Amino acid sequence: MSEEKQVFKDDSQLRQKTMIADHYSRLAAAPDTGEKSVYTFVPGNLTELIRNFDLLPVLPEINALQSAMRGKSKEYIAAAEREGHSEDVCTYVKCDVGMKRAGNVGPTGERLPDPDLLLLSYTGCFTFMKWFEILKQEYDCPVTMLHVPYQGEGEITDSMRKYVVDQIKQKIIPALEKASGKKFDIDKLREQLRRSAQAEDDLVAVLESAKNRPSPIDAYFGGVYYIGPIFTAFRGTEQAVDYYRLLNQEIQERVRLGKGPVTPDGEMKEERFRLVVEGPPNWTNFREFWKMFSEEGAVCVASSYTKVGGVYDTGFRHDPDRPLESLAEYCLGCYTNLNLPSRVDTLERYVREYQADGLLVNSIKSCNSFSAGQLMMLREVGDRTGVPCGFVESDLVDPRYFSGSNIKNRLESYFQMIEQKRGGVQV
Amino acid sequence: MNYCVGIDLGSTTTKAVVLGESGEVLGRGITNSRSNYEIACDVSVGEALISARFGLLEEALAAEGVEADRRKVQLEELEQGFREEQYRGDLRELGSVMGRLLEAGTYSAQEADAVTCVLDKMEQNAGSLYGRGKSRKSDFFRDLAGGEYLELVEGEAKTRALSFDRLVGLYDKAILEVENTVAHDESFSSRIKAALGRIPEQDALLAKAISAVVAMNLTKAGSVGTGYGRQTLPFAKEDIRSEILCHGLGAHAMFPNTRTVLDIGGQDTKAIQVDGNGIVTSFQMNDRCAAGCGRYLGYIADEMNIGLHELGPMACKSTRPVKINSTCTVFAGAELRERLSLGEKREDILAGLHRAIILRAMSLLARSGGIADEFTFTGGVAKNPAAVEALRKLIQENYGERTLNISPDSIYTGALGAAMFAQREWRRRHCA
Amino acid sequence: MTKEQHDSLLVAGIDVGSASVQVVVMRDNGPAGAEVLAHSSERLRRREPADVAQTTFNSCLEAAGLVATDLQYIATTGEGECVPFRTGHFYGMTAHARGGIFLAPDAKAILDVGALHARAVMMDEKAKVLGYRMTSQCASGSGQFLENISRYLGVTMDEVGPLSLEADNPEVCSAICAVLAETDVINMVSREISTANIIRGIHDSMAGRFAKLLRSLKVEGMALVTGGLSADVGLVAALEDACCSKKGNISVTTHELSAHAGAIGAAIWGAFRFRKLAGKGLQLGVGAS
Amino acid sequence: MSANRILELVESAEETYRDMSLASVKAWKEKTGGLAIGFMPIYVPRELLHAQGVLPVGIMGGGDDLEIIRGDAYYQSYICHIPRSTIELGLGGQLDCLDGMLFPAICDVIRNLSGMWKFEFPEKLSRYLDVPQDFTPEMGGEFYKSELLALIADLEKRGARPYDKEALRASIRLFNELGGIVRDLYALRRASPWKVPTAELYCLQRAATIWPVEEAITILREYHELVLADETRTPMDQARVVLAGSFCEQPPLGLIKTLERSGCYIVDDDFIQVHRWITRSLDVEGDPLEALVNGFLFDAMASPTRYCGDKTKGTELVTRVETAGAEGVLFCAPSFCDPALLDQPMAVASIEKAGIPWTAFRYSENNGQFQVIREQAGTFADSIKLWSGV
Ligand SMILES: Nc1ncnc2c1ncn2[C@@H]1O[C@H](COP(=O)(O)OP(=O)(O)O)[C@@H](O)[C@H]1O
Ligand SMILES: Nc1ncnc2c1ncn2[C@@H]1O[C@H](COP(=O)(O)OP(=O)(O)O)[C@@H](O)[C@H]1O
Ligand code: SF4
Ligand code: SF4
Ligand code: SF4
Repeated sequence: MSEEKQVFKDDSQLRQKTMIADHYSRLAAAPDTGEKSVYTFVPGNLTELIRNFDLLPVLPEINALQSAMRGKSKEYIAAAEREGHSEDVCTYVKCDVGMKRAGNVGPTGERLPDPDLLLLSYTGCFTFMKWFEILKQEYDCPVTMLHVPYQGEGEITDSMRKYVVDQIKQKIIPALEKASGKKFDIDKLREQLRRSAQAEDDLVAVLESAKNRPSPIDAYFGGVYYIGPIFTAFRGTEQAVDYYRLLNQEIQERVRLGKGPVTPDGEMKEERFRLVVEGPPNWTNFREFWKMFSEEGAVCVASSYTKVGGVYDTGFRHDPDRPLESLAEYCLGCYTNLNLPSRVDTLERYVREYQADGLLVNSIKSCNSFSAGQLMMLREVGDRTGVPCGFVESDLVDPRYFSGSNIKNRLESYFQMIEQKRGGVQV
Repeated sequence: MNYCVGIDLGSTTTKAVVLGESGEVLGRGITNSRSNYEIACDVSVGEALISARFGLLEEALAAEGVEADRRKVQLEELEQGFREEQYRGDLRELGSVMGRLLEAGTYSAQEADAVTCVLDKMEQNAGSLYGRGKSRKSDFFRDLAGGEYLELVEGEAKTRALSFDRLVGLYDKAILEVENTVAHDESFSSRIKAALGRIPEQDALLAKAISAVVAMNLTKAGSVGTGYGRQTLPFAKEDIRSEILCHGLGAHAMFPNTRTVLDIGGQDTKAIQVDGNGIVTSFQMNDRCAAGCGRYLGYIADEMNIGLHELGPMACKSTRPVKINSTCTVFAGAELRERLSLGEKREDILAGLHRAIILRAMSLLARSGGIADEFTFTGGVAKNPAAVEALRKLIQENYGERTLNISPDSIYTGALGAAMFAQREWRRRHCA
Repeated sequence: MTKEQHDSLLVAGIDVGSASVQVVVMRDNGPAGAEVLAHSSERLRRREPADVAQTTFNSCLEAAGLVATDLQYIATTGEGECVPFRTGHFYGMTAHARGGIFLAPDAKAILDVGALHARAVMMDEKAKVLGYRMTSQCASGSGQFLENISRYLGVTMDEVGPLSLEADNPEVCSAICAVLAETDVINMVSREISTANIIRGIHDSMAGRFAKLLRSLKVEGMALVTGGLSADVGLVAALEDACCSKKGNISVTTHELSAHAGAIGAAIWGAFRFRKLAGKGLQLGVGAS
Repeated sequence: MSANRILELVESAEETYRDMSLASVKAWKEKTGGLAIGFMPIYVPRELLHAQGVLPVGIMGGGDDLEIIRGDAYYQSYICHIPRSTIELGLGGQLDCLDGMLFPAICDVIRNLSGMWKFEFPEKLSRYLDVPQDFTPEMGGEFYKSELLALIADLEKRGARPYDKEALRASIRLFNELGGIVRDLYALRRASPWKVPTAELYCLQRAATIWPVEEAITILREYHELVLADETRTPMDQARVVLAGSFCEQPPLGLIKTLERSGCYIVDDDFIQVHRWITRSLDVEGDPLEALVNGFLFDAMASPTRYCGDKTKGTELVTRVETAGAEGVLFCAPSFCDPALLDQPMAVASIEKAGIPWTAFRYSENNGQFQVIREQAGTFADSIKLWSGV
């Protein structure tokens, strides 16, 4: 997220960029400083626990998306496909494999350290398991797996929670202790979780600011910047607490001034369409994609993608009093671990609470976890709320599957459709 | 008189609809799309205006008290004559372009001679193409002349032992240029007068009506363009409407109770749901793969060396459609050959191909929200009876009884919608 | 037939493709090598493959000055199962690999580009197939596609190659689908891109795909282009560029008989089988008509 | 005589599984009044269902007969075929005779299908059956047991017979027997592939996911005895291959036949894994629920859908190739199947290291054209045949 051209001039944005850049520098220096790294995933991850042992998290998904933003993914994917990886599968994995081949150079141009531990948090996506099986063949390092069961019946049962907590206690913590050579410190964890909860409060306030008219934020395109620190390496840190406090202050100020969101081309002038967006964004043409919205005055007021790491807006907070249990619930509760009925309920609630004009699905070729079922979700939300629903297709990091003219054509039709339905301006 | 025009720049054909001041359809025009979009648009509008004038002519004749039967005969003859004039004009242009290419290129005297022979024959045959009750393989000069040229030149190539491919290549080069230079700007009046000279059924009344119509001033008051598949449409941004909306509105105008619209064009298929005001509520279209669109049928027709409009009727004769899976447009020919070599009957294969196309459309329809009553089928493929039959059957099987609307002018649906948008805009400005 | 007569066999290979039929008549001297006595080819042009195979076969025999009963083995490949007078059939890639080695003994791989498919086959020096990749069910980047586009541009297949070499600024053709690519091409024409640059652009995008096939096989060394499009010098040039531009050391070459590689390979395998079976005391009938 | 009987058995098997209206299931329900529950490929504890008087019915997609009309309204083009044909069957009413569906943890597509089922068929039982990827008894085992208990409770709520230890023991015995016969058939095919053509074995196995277990045992046993005795089945000069990747969406029968015709003997495969998922007979002495759990944890087949833990991917495949005396591997996976296709490069690495030749292609269950595959498999077989031992 740091490579994107400077679009936000706000302090919070600068702060965020520095935080992330510093983290990558620290990773690059790790072989010299002796700091150790743990590779793990975004959804429902155990950042606090990892940092409890002073280990540095590395998130291959983030590397992949950064590679895409820097225009490297095409070549990485090609390299992986040359090795026999199929065209049909998740491009994050291929991008990561290709990046490894190209020397494992991270987004800041510095080399990423090899993992000292692969912490496979198998949450909300089956591909994660395959991904780390592949990485395990690449690196000669220990791997430990946290299997997080799916909320198939739409709830977290005691046995699920127990299964996760037991694994954390009996497998994950010992593996982390072994990798770091440090003992687990529960009091430190409680402190971390307290800070997590604090940052989470501010983040929720930021996301919910979109209920204002005009919305001061874009909760999808802008949103991906907001969730960066909390879903990656910073949850539970003092830095995160500061960042989210600052961010929230800025946003509340925008609300007070009645300002719209900042877009790649400056402040958005008129808010013409309020959308809820389901599905991850495309990273290879992120700005081009965003522009297709901002130019038409479309603001994303809520999105499911900004809940991939974890869902906070239904009240979940990390809890210092139930440290391991709340970690387990965090893992179990991330958006892609919800069953389809719960996802539909969530989107419906967003459409209503954020007074959206429509639901737009960006269906991602790579990601079965998100995409399988989206067509049905779209119809269901449409039926329940009566708002027009739109559908576009692209991919996360494979530029071959981003057809700008096609998407633009669909989006324009969609916007005109909303407008027509309003009995509005043009017709 | 003022008119508004809607233009639908499609991947295979460009269509125009001209509306009069009170919103009535004055005329429709169609041409094949080509690389010069502006010319394609001009030609289609030109054609629409020609058909508008023919319409006005009929009105004028009616006003003069000419009875319906006679009017019909007169108009048909006149129109056939008019088309023949057009054709001959295009043929002359083709001849001169080919002559130039022959001189400039590396062609032998033998080759030049063969081409001249062929062109002469085409000139001679022109008369037999047109006349009362005659119908042609296509309405487009490219196809019409191309078909004939190919046939004639094959014979020439054989008797003179020349390369057939080279002679075909020459035509392909020439037609590209012909299409992209002549913007049918020769006036309506000279052609209609020549046509008048040609027909037996002329009389003073007709001549008078023609003069009146020729003198009539048609002024463009507004225009809206639509079209898909091209990054750059030759219209100002504010004069462009999404194809989806145009099709929705156009279908609504033709059949006000329409709730679902299916459009199958050359490269894309669209399933659209509209409300009682013709406003689109949801839509789906194919993406990145043109399998199962109209172009597919084009390849098949080419492969079988028959006209597009003959394809459907042939498929309709089938009693036992073959099951076809791949609808990749480019593989169409191969699939056909393979099936034929397996001993399957031509009409059964064709029926299977049509069903396969419609199956894909059914998927899109399902995706867009199903098929509501009433249902309208538009786009070029709606002209194909086998496609319609397959659609009817599949709807019956999967959705039960539905009213299926198909207009003979279905190919103009998008252009009609666009024209209506133009009209609304003009009214808005006009009244303000 | 006596033992020494097996040293020199007369064999034919018939490659029935989706666009054309290739026939060769060869003399195979076993370990001492083989030579092509005559070759012919004929485009199908909507005719019955079996009929075209028969007439092409006849004219090839005639050119070789032989009659069908002179032959010891008639081998088919491709869709050759439709040929009723064959002695035996070999799968396309097996045949192309053998034909490739015959035409270019140093070749490490062949790239067979036909009307509908392209396939890369990697083999060892004995023509043993080590691996292969094919383009998918989708026709983008096939010979047929190139043919359609050139037709639209008014260029004959013979002119395509030389024209492509004249390109100075190839236009990238992006669409994945062959049909949608046609629209792309029309767009290019409307932007007044020269025909040469358009064609070279298509050649480049096809070559990119094919090079990918070769690279994914990890081919190193020479690859021989076979099949109908081997006659297209533009495509071959584009392939050379595509194979050189990225790291990997693949060189591309072609041979005047490249289009006949399948037929040649089949014929040689036919001789091989004949000897092998004769060694077991089996005699095959050549059922030529 | 016996050849005819073999043909009869195979034909009735093919008919059973191709019958999308599930007539045999309807007949069973009428006769017994019991519940019938569908399950998606790979694995479910059928013993448990059987013990509660429920008929487990394998639903392995719509095959190549089904035209997809509404299914595409649920799945984008880049998702494999089996979920769309399954939902097509559901919406078309063909699965109405089922009282519910079980969706084992195969992949995200099947997982999400379980949620779609809840929307489309709210009146039916629909359950995502999570299986542990942690294989310790105290964690994964406990969790799996709780999943099984939840399933038991769900079935009871739907009117199934209450859970009973003895009944489960009896069911385990039956399924042990079925599993044994299938393993015997696989062994026979490894030894003499001409005796057990894969296309036949496939039909029988597939139907055996629909037939009541007692019937399946009888038919498979009869088939086994007949082919053993059939002297007319003699060997041909074909290449011996192991087929991998077809564990979920099933290839069309025509594809299997094409492979055999193009010169390959399939001597091992991963079709219809439910019969062989647990690789040995389950314990019938102790707590039967425990036996199910332990079987799953310790004696299950390796599969792309199962975490390989500390083992190296592909070693198991190498072992299978060696056990089967195979000369090569055909990776034959459904298009867009993430588990199979992501696994493949790792498996390839292992078998290449072991010097085993391989080739790969993709299919979808409704493929109708096999030329390309025939060509590939034929070339592969050619190259093994022409060069083996050289
Ligand atoms: N007379 C006809 N009979 C049958 N099919 C036709 C006829 N005219 C056009 N078509 C079909 O319609 C297609 C073109 O449809 P159209 O709606 O004009 O497409 P587009 O808008 O993409 O140009 C052709 O590819 C052809 O298959
Ligand atoms: N002289 C030529 N230059 C370039 N391409 C050619 C030439 N002759 C034939 N081709 C191309 O070769 C293709 C036929 O290749 P072929 O190998 O015969 O195909 P198949 O094996 O599928 O029949 C055709 O698509 C045609 O475009
Ligand atoms: S499938 Fe989706 S969630 Fe899983 S790794 Fe790929 S992009 Fe991420
Ligand atoms: S399958 Fe055919 S129609 Fe579809 S993308 Fe490929 S070439 Fe185009
Ligand atoms: S075929 Fe593969 S991707 Fe599809 S449902 Fe089965 S396991 Fe999942």
